[in-house]
Amino acid sequence: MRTVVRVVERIEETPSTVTLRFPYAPAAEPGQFVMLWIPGDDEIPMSLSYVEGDRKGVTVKAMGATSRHVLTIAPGDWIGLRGPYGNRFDLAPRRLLIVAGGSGAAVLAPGAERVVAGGGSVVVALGATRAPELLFRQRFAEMGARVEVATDDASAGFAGYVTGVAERLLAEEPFDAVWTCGPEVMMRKVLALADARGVPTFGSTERHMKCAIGMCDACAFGPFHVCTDGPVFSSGQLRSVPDFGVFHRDAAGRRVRF
Amino acid sequence: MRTVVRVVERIEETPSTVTLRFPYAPAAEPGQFVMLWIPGDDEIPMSLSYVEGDRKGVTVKAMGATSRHVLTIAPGDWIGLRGPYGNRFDLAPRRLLIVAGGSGAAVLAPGAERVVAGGGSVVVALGATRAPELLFRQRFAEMGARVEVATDDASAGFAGYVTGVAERLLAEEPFDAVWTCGPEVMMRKVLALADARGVPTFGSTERHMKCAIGMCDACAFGPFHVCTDGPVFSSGQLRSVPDFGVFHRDAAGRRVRF
Amino acid sequence: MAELGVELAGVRLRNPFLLASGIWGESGASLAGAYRAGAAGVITKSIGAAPREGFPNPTIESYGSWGMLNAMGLPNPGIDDYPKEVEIALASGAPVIGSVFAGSAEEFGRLAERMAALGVVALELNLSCPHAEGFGTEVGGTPPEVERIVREVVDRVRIPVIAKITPNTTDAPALALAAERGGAAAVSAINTVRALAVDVRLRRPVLAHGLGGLSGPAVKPVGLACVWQIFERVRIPIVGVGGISTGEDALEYVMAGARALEVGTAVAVEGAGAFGRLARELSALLDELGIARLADAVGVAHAAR
Amino acid sequence: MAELGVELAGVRLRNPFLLASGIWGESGASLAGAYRAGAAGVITKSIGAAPREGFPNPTIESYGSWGMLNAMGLPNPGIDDYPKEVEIALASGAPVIGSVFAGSAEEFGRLAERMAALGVVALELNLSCPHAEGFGTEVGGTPPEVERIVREVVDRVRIPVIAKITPNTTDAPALALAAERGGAAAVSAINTVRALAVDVRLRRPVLAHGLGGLSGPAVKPVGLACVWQIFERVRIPIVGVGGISTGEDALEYVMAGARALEVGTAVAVEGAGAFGRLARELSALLDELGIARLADAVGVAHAAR
Ligand SMILES: Cc1cc2nc3c(=O)[nH]c(=O)nc-3n(C[C@H](O)[C@H](O)[C@H](O)COP(=O)(O)OP(=O)(O)OC[C@H]3O[C@@H](n4cnc5c(N)ncnc54)[C@H](O)[C@@H]3O)c2cc1C
Ligand SMILES: Cc1cc2nc3c(=O)[nH]c(=O)nc-3n(C[C@H](O)[C@H](O)[C@H](O)COP(=O)(O)OP(=O)(O)OC[C@H]3O[C@@H](n4cnc5c(N)ncnc54)[C@H](O)[C@@H]3O)c2cc1C
Ligand SMILES: Cc1cc2nc3c(=O)[nH]c(=O)nc-3n(C[C@H](O)[C@H](O)[C@H](O)COP(=O)(O)O)c2cc1C
Ligand SMILES: Cc1cc2nc3c(=O)[nH]c(=O)nc-3n(C[C@H](O)[C@H](O)[C@H](O)COP(=O)(O)O)c2cc1C
Ligand code: FES
Ligand code: FES
Repeated sequence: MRTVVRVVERIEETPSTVTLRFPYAPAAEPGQFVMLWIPGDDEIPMSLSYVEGDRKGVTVKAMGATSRHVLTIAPGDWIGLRGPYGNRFDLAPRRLLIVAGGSGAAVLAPGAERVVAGGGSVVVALGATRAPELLFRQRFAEMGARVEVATDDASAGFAGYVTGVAERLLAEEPFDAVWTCGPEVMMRKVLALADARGVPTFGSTERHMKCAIGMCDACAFGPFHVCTDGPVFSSGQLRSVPDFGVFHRDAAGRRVRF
Repeated sequence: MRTVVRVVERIEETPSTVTLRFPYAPAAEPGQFVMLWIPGDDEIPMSLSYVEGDRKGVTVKAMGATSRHVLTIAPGDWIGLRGPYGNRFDLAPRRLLIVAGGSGAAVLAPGAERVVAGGGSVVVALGATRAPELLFRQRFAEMGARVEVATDDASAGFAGYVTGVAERLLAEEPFDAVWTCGPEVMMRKVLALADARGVPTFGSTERHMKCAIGMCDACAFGPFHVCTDGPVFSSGQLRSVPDFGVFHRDAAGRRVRF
Repeated sequence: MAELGVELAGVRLRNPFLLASGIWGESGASLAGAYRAGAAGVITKSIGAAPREGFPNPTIESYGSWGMLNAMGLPNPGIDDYPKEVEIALASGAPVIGSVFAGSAEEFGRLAERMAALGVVALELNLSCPHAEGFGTEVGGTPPEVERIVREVVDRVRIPVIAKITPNTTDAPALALAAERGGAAAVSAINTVRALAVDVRLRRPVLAHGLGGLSGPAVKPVGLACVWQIFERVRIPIVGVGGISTGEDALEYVMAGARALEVGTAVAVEGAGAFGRLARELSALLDELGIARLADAVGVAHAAR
Repeated sequence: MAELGVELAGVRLRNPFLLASGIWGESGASLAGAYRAGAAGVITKSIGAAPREGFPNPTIESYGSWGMLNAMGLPNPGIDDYPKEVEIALASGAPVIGSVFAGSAEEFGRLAERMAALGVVALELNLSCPHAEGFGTEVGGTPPEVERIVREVVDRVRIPVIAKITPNTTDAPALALAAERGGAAAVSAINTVRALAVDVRLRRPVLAHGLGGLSGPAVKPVGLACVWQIFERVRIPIVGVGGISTGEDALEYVMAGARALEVGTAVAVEGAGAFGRLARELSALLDELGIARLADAVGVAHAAR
């Protein structure tokens, strides 16, 4: 069941990242993703960065040909959608640490909004290569989260990887849970840091996706399929998967080291 | 959607007619029919002579090879069923005349029971070749209907066609409606008699049936399909169909005069 | 309001929807009813040289909303008894397309002549019934057979000839090309897809004939594939058939390459009202998409490739 | 409790249900998971000589409960990278059947040797993918091709060879007979049915490749017809596949002539739990019908004719 809709809004979030908003009625939860079809081009997995109501959104960072193509999409253009697919974040934590790198903030923001709305406190460790690339810095601030940033080039906040910020926060404050999304090597480090403090981690993982319905095995992740068993996995699951942070598979199913 | 069930009861109604009872859950109304499959043999249309609850029934008169085969079916034997199909009798009449010939009583009895249960009065003109073949004579009496019989061989009641009884009843008493089922030449006569008195008639017609779902045209009856538009037709409909009482079609679709 | 009218092999149709062969086609009154309800034209039941009762019942099995299995076995009154039905159908004003089936090219030719003489606007040759021994795919399942039969018929009649192609083949376009070479004015695709149901309690096939043909929504993707492939290789117009039950299904077929459409199972399921609904849905969809004339949409999906 | 175990070409299976090729077969862990969840054995993704990315997305389209369209384009890591996946699968104890595809008989032979060397219990030859240019039906769509490929492989390996047949043919039994002549230990039927979907708003096929293959409940009647027809003409065992999603579906296939079964779409839809459910449903049904051993039911529907 595929739906083809016209994009109604395009928001430039960072120099390399754009949010598209579109009418899409199916109910969705924070953590879930859609398959976004760019007619004439590829169909790629995208987390829903806006899950509420009928006007959903995705926030896309330019990585390769198709995601760059997404950045050229304007209001009025057709896109294809199917989903939402996958599981969701558990929204129970009262004191939540979010560690986001790259486009990872896209999948984390809707859940953070829910936690704050439910009376929880959220601290966000937000990393990017440079200050203008810090995704949803303002959105997190506006929802009432505390944002601590890190940039590789020291143009804002902590100079270096966001895991540095996460490490400090975990040392300074008590958290019920850590949510993380970003490069897998980063997530692996976050898992180790949180494990050391005994804080449960939930990581949103990415694997090559084709069917998105647990059929084709493209997204195999140890014994799991990211599309149906994930994309959100718990600390225990992540630790049990030898692939985590070590290798993913390319479109042919070959193992590729990170 | 076909269901295969075991017959649970076999009742010999007349020397040539047997009722089979079987578990069949789909809701049915008086007038509707099922397609009754005798595995290894044909599948033939049969009115439901018992429509209430989960234990439905059909009442089959031996006509040719398959119906004779039905008479040999014993409790425990498998039969196939699909349906119920077709429309139903309108149960509004308060003073109802039923004119039944041959196996026609099978389709009329359940509706008569409902009319009586609803406080209506029912008079049944019941015809057969000879007394033992009078179908449901006792059932009609037990439900509280008045039964007036006719036999070709004068072995019971009026000597001659049941239309003779019907003519008298229509002359003697006021009726809101006439229901009839039996040989089409008989039904045509009933229609004429009731028309003369201005009483609306509802006739349950029979045509060769294959699909029973309005697809194959085997049961074409003027502009109607007996399987989906019928089997019950009103006076107006019956009058509008040039075929009525004149010809039916054989399995090949050829017109055959009655 | 979008223009739904199309021309098929010289025949002007008020909309693309024809009643498919085998649905309601045994009686003239049913054919007339389909036209009055909105069909642009009606295709008769496939008529043979002699009356045929078809297979014993059960002849159909339903899969609920997505499909229907049948093995009617080509019941038909035979060409001798059929003229009065065509007459009634024609009296309604309907463009009637006469469908015929036969066991040989020669017999096809003779039947076609007789059917043509009844005043039908075109002929459809049933080369594709998947389950009747000695007919359908058994005589029209290979390109040389298709070509020979079509040529024989085309040589003997003056009205357009439509060859109805089977989906039970490795290469549907090869059959369509053969029809084109034989002189067909159009091809229609698809007939039903060979299929079977077993009753596990009775340990036997459900249909008396065993093998049957699948129709309804489940075969739409199969029909679309055939139309798509045929469009890429033949020039004569294509009549799309198989599982059409919404205006969107119809437009899928048109964009895949169909110029006209036949509707079978959906008409049986819904009744004659299906024709009006289909036309309304298609018209609304064309308006939504800014397509002024349906004919402009024929095959456009191929341009995107 | 009815005995569900069957023997297929010398391989003992604890129940008739095998994971169909192309579902979960890219990674060893997924194959192992299917076996642990109750599959009697697992068939690998069809593996080729070189890594292949397959077609771009969209590669699938869902029709809701009744069917699924896909054109993956035979993505696979290639035989060089595949041994570690087979190793993981075998470590679970699963009987692994290695599926291979190739563009020629010679290439099939070479690949088959390499796959056999990995310790799989049997090979399945994909002669039936309906949409990948140069493979599948394009090399295994006719009886002579099937026979040549099967013979080449049989000559080069010592394990049983299963030929997977296409439903996109006029004559499935002819393909099965060719496989039998070539020395196949069994045939499996069916692969997906050639199909297409069009998006009318985008005026293009939904799948990036255009044509794809239909699977799921809608193809069960088509698969049953193929198995039925093949059973009437070949002696080697048949593996039934296509739209199996209940125990009753399974028994339909067995009574039509299948000795073992493959399950694809239903496993994707429901997850690995489908295997346990299918076995439970089938077992309960056999008990209800008083059938002591599943093997006794193979082909019984033919006796009723
Ligand atoms: C569950 C999930 C959620 C995601 N959410 C977001 C998001 O919210 N925002 C965002 O910017 N990105 C997200 N991504 C990543 C996004 O899908 C890729 O960036 C995108 O597919 C790149 O496509 P490309 O053609 O531009 O890049 P390519 O040049 O093709 O490749 C660049 C990278 O993207 C990966 N990629 C390409 N195609 C796919 C595919 N079909 N499935 C998965 N990965 C692919 C490649 O493996 C490679 O690592 C998500 C991925 C997954 C699996
Ligand atoms: C809607 C409907 C309800 C019916 N209800 C009853 C009923 O309650 N009790 C009852 O005894 N009979 C009923 N009949 C009639 C019953 O279907 C036939 O008597 C039966 O089909 C005869 O089959 P046969 O093989 O024994 O006879 P055959 O020797 O085949 O033929 C005898 C007569 O039955 C007719 N017939 C045969 N096959 C069919 C068929 N598929 N469809 C319709 N007529 C057929 C023939 O045209 C012929 O007139 C009903 C028929 C219809 C259409
Ligand atoms: C009950 C039935 C009878 C049919 N009889 C014929 C026939 O006589 N001649 C023919 O060419 N096609 C026949 N067909 C095939 C249809 O014309 C049509 O090609 C097929 O059903 C697919 O279309 P649909 O899905 O709209 O029904 C028949 C189909 C059904 C369901
Ligand atoms: C996504 C997908 C990928 C498939 N890949 C292969 C394949 O690589 N090799 C093969 O022989 N069959 C392949 N098939 C066909 C299946 O093995 C099976 O024959 C078909 O799907 C019908 O069974 P089902 O209805 O149970 O899915 C694939 C099917 C699907 C749906
Ligand atoms: S993307 Fe196909 S199994 Fe996950
Ligand atoms: S029995 Fe087929 S249309 Fe009525």
